[in-house]
Amino acid sequence: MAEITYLEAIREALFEEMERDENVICLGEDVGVFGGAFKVTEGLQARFGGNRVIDTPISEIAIVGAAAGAAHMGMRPVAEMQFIDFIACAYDMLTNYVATSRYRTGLACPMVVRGPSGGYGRSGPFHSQNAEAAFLHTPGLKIVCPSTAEDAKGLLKSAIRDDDCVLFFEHKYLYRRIKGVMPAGDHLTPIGKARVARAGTDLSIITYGATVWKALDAAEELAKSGVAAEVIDLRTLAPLDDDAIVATVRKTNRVVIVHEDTRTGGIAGEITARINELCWEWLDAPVLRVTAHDVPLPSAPALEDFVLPQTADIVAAAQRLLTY
Amino acid sequence: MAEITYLEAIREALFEEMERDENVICLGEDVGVFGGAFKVTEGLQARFGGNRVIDTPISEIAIVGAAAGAAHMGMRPVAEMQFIDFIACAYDMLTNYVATSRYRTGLACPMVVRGPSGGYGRSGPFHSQNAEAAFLHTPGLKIVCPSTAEDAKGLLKSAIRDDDCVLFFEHKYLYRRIKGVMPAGDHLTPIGKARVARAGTDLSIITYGATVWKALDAAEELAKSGVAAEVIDLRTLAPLDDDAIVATVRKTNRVVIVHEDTRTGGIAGEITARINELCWEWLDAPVLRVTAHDVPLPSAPALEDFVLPQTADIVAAAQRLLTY
Amino acid sequence: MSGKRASKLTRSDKLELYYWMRITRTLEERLVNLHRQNKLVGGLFRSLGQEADAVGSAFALEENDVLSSLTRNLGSLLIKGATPADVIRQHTATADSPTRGRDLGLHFANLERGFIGHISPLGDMVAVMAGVTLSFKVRGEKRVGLVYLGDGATSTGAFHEGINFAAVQRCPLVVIVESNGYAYSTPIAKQSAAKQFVDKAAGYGVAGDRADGNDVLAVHDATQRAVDRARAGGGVTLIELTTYRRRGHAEHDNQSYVPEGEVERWAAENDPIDRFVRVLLDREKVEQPELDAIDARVAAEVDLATDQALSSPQPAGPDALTDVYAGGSRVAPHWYRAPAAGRESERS
Amino acid sequence: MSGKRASKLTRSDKLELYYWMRITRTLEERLVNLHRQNKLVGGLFRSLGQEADAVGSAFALEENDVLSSLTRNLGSLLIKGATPADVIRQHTATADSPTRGRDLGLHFANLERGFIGHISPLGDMVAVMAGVTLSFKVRGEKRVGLVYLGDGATSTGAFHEGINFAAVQRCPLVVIVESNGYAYSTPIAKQSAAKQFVDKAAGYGVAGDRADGNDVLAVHDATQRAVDRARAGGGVTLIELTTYRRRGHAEHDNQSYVPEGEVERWAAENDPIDRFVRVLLDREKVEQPELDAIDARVAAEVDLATDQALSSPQPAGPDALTDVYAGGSRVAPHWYRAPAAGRESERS
Ligand SMILES: Cc1ncc(C[n+]2csc(CCOP(=O)(O)OP(=O)(O)O)c2C)c(N)n1
Ligand SMILES: Cc1ncc(C[n+]2csc(CCOP(=O)(O)OP(=O)(O)O)c2C)c(N)n1
Ligand SMILES: [Mg+2]
Ligand SMILES: [Mg+2]
Repeated sequence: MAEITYLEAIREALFEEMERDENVICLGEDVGVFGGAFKVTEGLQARFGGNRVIDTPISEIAIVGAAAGAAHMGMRPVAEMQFIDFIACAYDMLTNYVATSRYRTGLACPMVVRGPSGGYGRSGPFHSQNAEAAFLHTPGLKIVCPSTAEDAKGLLKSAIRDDDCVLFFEHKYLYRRIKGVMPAGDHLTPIGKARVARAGTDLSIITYGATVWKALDAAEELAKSGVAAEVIDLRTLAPLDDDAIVATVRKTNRVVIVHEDTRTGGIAGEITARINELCWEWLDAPVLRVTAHDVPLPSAPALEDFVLPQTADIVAAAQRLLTY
Repeated sequence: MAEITYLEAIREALFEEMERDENVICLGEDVGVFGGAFKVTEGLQARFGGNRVIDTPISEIAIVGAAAGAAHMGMRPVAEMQFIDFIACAYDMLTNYVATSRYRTGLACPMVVRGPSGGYGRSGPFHSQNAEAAFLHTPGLKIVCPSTAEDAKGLLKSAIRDDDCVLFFEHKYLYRRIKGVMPAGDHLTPIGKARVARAGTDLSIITYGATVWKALDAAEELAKSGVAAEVIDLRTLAPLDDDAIVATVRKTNRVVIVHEDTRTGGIAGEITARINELCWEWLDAPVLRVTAHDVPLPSAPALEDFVLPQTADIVAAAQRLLTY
Repeated sequence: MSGKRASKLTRSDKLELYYWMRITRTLEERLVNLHRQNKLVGGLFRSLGQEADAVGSAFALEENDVLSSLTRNLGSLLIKGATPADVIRQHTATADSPTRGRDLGLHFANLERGFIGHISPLGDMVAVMAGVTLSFKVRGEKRVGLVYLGDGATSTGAFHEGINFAAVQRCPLVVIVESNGYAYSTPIAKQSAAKQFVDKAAGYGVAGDRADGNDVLAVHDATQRAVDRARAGGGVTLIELTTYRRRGHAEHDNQSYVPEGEVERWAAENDPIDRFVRVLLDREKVEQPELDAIDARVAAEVDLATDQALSSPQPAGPDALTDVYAGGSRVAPHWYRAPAAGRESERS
Repeated sequence: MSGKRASKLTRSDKLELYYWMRITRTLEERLVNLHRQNKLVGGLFRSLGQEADAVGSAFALEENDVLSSLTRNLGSLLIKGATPADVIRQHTATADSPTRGRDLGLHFANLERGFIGHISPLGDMVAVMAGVTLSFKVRGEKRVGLVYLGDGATSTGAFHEGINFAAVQRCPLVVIVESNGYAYSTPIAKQSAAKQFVDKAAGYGVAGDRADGNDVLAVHDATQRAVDRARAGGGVTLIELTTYRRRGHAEHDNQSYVPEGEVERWAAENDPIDRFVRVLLDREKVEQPELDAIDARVAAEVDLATDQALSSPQPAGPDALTDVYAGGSRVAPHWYRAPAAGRESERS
């Protein structure tokens, strides 16, 4: 089997799901003829027609709202945000309408909102965001952040079949940098299950998205000095896989949580609290965080590199954990 | 000096600041002739005219955006959200424009966005929200949540004079239930400083907003069995008062964080992480959380009471802390 | 429940229209009584004086069309099959209310019957209904959607994005703007500088129409044309219905901001039920006893509904924890609420 | 920098207009070169073929008026006093760029000079400019605001709420819709069903105007009328300028979605500079050497700016930590970046 990129894996998932179920439709800005700003949806409209692959006006409220309405009627809409940053415009629709619809009225919103996320690309404050912290807090939404090509495909297919709204945050730095061989057949990765990206015994690095790769680099680095770091790729942020978190804490008793997003109010805080509640006695050191600094993400390479977490930061945090 | 309510204290702050500085203007839906849905701005338009107390269309994006534009020009706008829940509509404007403006371009946004927040009022999923977790994550915004009438006044006056955007979350359950005697003169409460609402030595209850009162009730209850609980009223959530948090942890070595808002991704996680990082060795027990359950807030009294944190929950958490 | 949906209304259709307006008003009056008796949870929002608007428009829909109502469209929900008992249960937040006590008032939905109640953030339902009707178009179904919004709600970004999306996609959607003088306390002139709301139609490239919202037949007529257009593939119509909100925003609002005599004038001169009764008696040769019989039927139905609803149980606290997600999901209660559950944390 | 702002343009005003269009184009061409040499950070967005739109409109403003530019309004920023060196620095993210390397391209502001660059989320600046011009109104200042947006951006809720707010408040604001055929790859017909964007004016109750965006004098004329109206207390004007985006959305975009020959036709028949040169030569009796002299001056200025900008330093990493808040605030670097800082946590 040939390797395909993370981006191609996402496209493959869309093709397969649209093929499988005629209720699946794609909508968003420039997703049709153009195939999307990153060409994720390339070829989709040619294959499935303009009725199922819909170029929309620049209207994130309407894109998300219309996806919800179509979902009520039994469709399975996949809405693209051209950059995930613009999901901010649909914040009300997602948190107030989509997230509460089933709970309040029994109307389901089986839909996916997906889009290119994340930094390390010199794209500045409006084209580099990580949107997960903004929605982690909202009961009723699911959040998925794949880090591998295999998971990008398997999780997107699961997200499309999920009976609730799944926010699917693709990391655009990985689009063409990461490759994988797709498992044969109808490849579904379950939502809500973390993955041990590298097994280890001395400490745990819990992360997701692009920083999984930095964590693996750090683990490699640490291995040189005989430290066996375990890397947990959360894959799903809502619902969080508490079992996987507890298992790794019990195994290593030392944890650093890494995320690309800014620190305060980020997801690392939530994980720290859960570790406190679920397995505090197993800790031999405080839970540390390696994250972006609390500033809007600047564009200049030196600034971006300084603000975002880097491999050396993870190594430094790991080394400190080992001093306890 | 006569006692005035929390609501009257807010109104007094608006009057005094508008009197003091002609750059202060108020804008929002029905804030003028009507005096606002809760009558917070009652009398303001009669006193300062329609030019400075502006009834707007139902347009939260425009209300916040216009406040930012006016703030650039040296005005001090105070924008009201009729219910804080509708701040969701302005999420993009606040996080992408207002929060980044100074950092990116040097343009300041000295403005306040205020409004009635919170539950315990049987007002259901769209009129009971707590918006703090949605913005805690955004560098560039400040967040204030007063729990007393004195602080409501003193913090609002400080917020209006602050050179950055302050989100001022009033708890509407307290509007007419809480009273206080205003300190004489130009009463300013500093932003960024927590308050010891009750001193104690056995454990710390860290909270803010309406649950400060539940925490005080719980402390009273605990006192009956000889337990001295300290209650910390954070008052400001961004920036968090790390010094006050560390001080109470060092004093009591046991912490329960209480907030009315839903748990996952809430502010208690952030505080737990900070405690881990700043004073983990001082903990004799895991940091516990008492919060709402992770569901949209339902309207029926029995449902709302079950979902939201109650005094007995805080007592239970405190008692558990003491078993460590 | 509702009658046939012909363009030409028969005499019996018209009596049905009378029935729907009457039951709307009587049911709301009952809710006012219950409100005064402190039996309701939350505020009470009336459509007094606007009954023709919701009733005339919803009556133009077929059984499998879908509408999304707003605060003052009780009549449209009743036509679509919401029962008076359900409406009272929604206002008393009972365990067997359509939202099981989770949401209030007209915030409820029943897709089998073809209605989706609104949520509070105004304008959002226009975008949602763009999606509902997009699904009709994508699937080639000959169904139509109808969404209501107030004059005030036209100021929201969600309205704008929703109608524009539907316009471009030529979704079979009818958008009704109920111009009733006020948005809470804010008069129309502070909401919009447009001469009339129908002037927005050209800006979206959709058909526009305007009708007297207190003339149930005119409302029906305008809506029927728009529904026919939508069903024939002609896309969106924006209809402005002019009417007047005779009560405050909700019952607590004393309308201090309303010029003296304005409410009384509308009540005296332009009540939609009074006007329609005159039409029925004068033009349709309906006899007063026929109307009296309908009134009696309505009263009996509302009495029965009240009895049913008031004997409904309240929900139990832990009921709040289910169905945030699909598949019968249930949030675990916090440990301090489930004392038997034991420690979450285990000591090593 | 800019000349006098009379309704009646003099010959020297017109030569100035030529200068602004020429320097816009030449500066962008320089940026293209730098882009090809991989010297830019981020994408490059051209206004090729649209120079008249930004230049003609901004030229109608007074010194203390304020404008908010968009992606394709480089010319308006230059007129308002942004220097070519600053523009190149913004594209190379240098430490001394107006945003100190924090934001890119035309995302920068200078209130003393009267401009506020846009942010990416489209439409937001309409609401912000409603507030800027609200301050003019509240303070009784006779200043005017101008905000640009693309055809695509008219679909955003922020545009709608912003212009409606300004319309109701009668803010002195001119809103220019640049209808240039596409929003990224999306043609106008998929963005809006309106026959023309100016049809939106009536829906907001504001004055509407429409002009040939590639005729710099027509653009100036229409804007001048709107600016005069705003200054006189007449409120908002929505101006639709028709033009054409001759390059892709950004330089990476190969315009595969554009019908063959369309770009070439616009370039050959409707280049705003070519057209204006003919006007100058034919009607204004300008001599070619005068234009050549301007071109030479522009070339020299752009060369100088390039030299200045390319010798600018890059920012240092920790510079990223300042000024999130007022008062010279500085975020503390994470401990693993400040090894000297010692442990945050102390053992008990
Ligand atoms: C986005 C948003 N902002 C504010 C509110 C608060 N609010 C509820 S109803 C209302 C007035 C609505 O007026 P209109 O749309 O004219 O409807 P009417 O009540 O007159 O039928 C307001 C401001 C809201 N529900 N949603
Ligand atoms: C709210 C929002 N959604 C999506 C985008 C991504 N985006 C950037 S430019 C653009 C097209 C803009 O088209 P138009 O407004 O016509 O301006 P033009 O580029 O043609 O000048 C899009 C979709 C954005 N910037 N903001
Ligand atoms: Mg109204
Ligand atoms: Mg365009």
